[in-house]
Amino acid sequence: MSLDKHAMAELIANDIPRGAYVNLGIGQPTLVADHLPADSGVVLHTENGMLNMGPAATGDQIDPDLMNAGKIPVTELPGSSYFHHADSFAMMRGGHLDVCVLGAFQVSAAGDLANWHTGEPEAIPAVGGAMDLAIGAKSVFVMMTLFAKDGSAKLVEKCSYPLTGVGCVDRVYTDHATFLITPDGVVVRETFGISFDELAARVPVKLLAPAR
Amino acid sequence: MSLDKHAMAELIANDIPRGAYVNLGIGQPTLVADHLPADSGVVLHTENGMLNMGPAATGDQIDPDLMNAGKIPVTELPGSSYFHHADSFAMMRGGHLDVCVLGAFQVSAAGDLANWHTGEPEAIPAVGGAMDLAIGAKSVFVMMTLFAKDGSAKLVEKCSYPLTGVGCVDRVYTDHATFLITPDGVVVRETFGISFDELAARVPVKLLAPAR
Amino acid sequence: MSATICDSAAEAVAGIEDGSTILVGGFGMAGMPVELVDALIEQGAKDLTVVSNNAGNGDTGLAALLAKGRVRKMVCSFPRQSDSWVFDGLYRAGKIELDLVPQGNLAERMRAAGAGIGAFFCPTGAGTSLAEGKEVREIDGRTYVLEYPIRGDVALIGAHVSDRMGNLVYRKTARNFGPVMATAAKLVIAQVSEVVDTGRLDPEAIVTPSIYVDRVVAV
Amino acid sequence: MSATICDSAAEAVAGIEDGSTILVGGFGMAGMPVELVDALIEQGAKDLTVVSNNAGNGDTGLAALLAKGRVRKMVCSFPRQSDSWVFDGLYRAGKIELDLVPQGNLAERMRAAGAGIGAFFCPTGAGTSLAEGKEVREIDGRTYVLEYPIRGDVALIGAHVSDRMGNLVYRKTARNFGPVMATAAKLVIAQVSEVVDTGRLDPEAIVTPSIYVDRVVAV
Repeated sequence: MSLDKHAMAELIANDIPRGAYVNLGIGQPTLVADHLPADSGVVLHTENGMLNMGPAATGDQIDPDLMNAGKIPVTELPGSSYFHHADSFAMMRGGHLDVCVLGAFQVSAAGDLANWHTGEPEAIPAVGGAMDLAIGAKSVFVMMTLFAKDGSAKLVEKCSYPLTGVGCVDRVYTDHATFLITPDGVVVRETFGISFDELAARVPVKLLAPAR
Repeated sequence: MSLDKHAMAELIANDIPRGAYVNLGIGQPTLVADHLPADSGVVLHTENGMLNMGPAATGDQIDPDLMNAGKIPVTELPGSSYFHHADSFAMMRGGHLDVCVLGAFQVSAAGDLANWHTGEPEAIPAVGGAMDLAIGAKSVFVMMTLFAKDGSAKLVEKCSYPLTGVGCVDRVYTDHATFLITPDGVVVRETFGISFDELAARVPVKLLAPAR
Repeated sequence: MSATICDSAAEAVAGIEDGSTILVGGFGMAGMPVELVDALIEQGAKDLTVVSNNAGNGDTGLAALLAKGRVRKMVCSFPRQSDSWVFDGLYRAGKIELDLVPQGNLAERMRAAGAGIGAFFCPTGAGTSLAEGKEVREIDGRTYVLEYPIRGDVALIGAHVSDRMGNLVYRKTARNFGPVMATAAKLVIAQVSEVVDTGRLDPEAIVTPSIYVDRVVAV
Repeated sequence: MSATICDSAAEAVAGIEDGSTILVGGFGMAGMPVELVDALIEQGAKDLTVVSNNAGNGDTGLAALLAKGRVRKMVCSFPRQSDSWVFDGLYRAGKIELDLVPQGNLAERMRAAGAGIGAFFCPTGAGTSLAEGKEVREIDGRTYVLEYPIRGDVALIGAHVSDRMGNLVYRKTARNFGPVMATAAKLVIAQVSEVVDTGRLDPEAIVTPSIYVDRVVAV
């Protein structure tokens, strides 16, 4: 059976090394936080200047000066720290984060990422920290549905949407399969409710079978 | 009568605008601090990471974690702040200091400064923050004796010692005269115990008489 | 010079000239200098370039400044938000120019302005449409884009507490762009919750030293 | 990963390899990680490149490391001091290489390494012998020199207090190079006066967040 977004988030959460420093992108990737084991020691970074961010704030916890990059009120955990935007993005750009989890419109076989702009002429472009996140972390994980609403695969030979970063994606977690972007090509790590052959038929990218 | 170093320091202290942010170089320039009026509001910067540095520490005040750029124990004043070296030199390089007072081996008519290296082959080179200070402050004042021990002028057409900075000096305070480095040339602001003509004869640089 | 403690936001924004480039702090509403922006609207300066992470929310603050037609150009990373209808309308009508800058480049380019760096090679955005036309260089096998400083004539920032000299501390994620913008503009104006006597702030915890701050107003 | 709290300086410096580039904090003795340097001497790594503002004082610490012949090259701004006789002797005997870097460039080049900047145009030293052979460019009428990052395999720094995660605060001017070096090395080792429980340090006053710190030892 294919995975729902919570199952995908759980899968990613279990793949994050204990004690890792992690940035979770806006949208579905924030769900990963809910599935981290209580003793994971994972430290969450938010690019608006904080390490060791806690869960979303509720009720009296809500503080207008304490929000995540999606502008959602959050909490702080013991050991948290605050820093300004140049320091925060230096931390990202300098390769200090272990893992970053991002949503995507498309990922190419070479690990190019498109997640900031649909390229439609009437769309108002907005990039935020997407390009900085894409090139910064030691490992960049993408979390997305494998197929767009029109049925086309979002894992492609070459992105048709404007790029966010070139060759930056390491892994792609989708509802139907997990893919590893390697120097040798795209390796299918595991499939969910779909056979490798069926997957290979529906995804317009040469797929390599999982290593045994 | 020519000025001694204390009189030179007093002259400079009186020329520093009220409330200015100032860095005083190692050596004679540190004397300027002793002559600032008590209500001057001048804030001293030390490049090893502090603003609003107080006078030298004595007795029980001495704290090995609190020193100036000359590694002399100092004190802190109310309103002082600490920052790391990259931030401290960003402050200098970014042009945020109003005045910097430096010693010199030579200053050229174009405002080139030589104060870090005698160029002797056996000398061990050491630059410290000299080059950063030379190019950073809004106004760079030099404090030096006008003549070297061999009688040669240290205000020269072209520096023979290795340069610290190009075209960076605004004023030169010496025991015999104060010079302004201007786009039109070197203007003698005032002389001490020497006539303009005598000065012009001893200094190998075209000197302009003070504006009346 | 030590900061001037102003009696009102109007006094704090006095003298801002038409055609200025204004850096406006804040990420969403956290750290947004709302009262200073309101005072700037009253003050009347126009033909402005505004540098800020977002392009205004709802109908107040920056959005209100835009709605008055005072802003010629927005330099920002994320203009499109659920409540950015004022900007959206102006943009679609061709009434405002947009210079879209990745968020980290926005911060680092202002930092460069404040730190006296002439330009820097940055990996962010290499190979994307936002780097088109920019100088590119490969260094140690990685592609970098040459980015230039972003300088402001004025910075309007929101901090938490100032002392009477203008030393500033911030609060939680409201720190965001304030400390960087304070280094990058000729005239830096901070609104704070409270002004305390000099010496009351911990010297180890001051984030923006007074050297960067020209005017302070408690709101 | 959160920092490892080590029981001894020897444990903290374990595994440092021959040929490493070591960033050593401190300005004079303030912030100098004396116990870590002593442990490095015991540990025995050789053929080192050391990046530090000075080149050792007296006969202890960095000077002792130099005296043991472990350092191939010094990268520093100010090697010549009244008590730098160890370095002086090695330099005059041609037994140590010297890369002299203006103090601000030393800091900014390490900051660039930590911030993922490929290179930057810097005005410091333009037109001087220390810029000879370097790329120069005029930007907006000012001359800049292209400077590259300085990266460390290891940083040894002295801080004041750490929490159990590795968040660091410093004390007065002993802060100096520590926070910058902590961003610029693969393995960051801090000596502190005290390790406190996580949550005890003020989140607003933490200077080096734990993400930069690998090992901590209280001395």
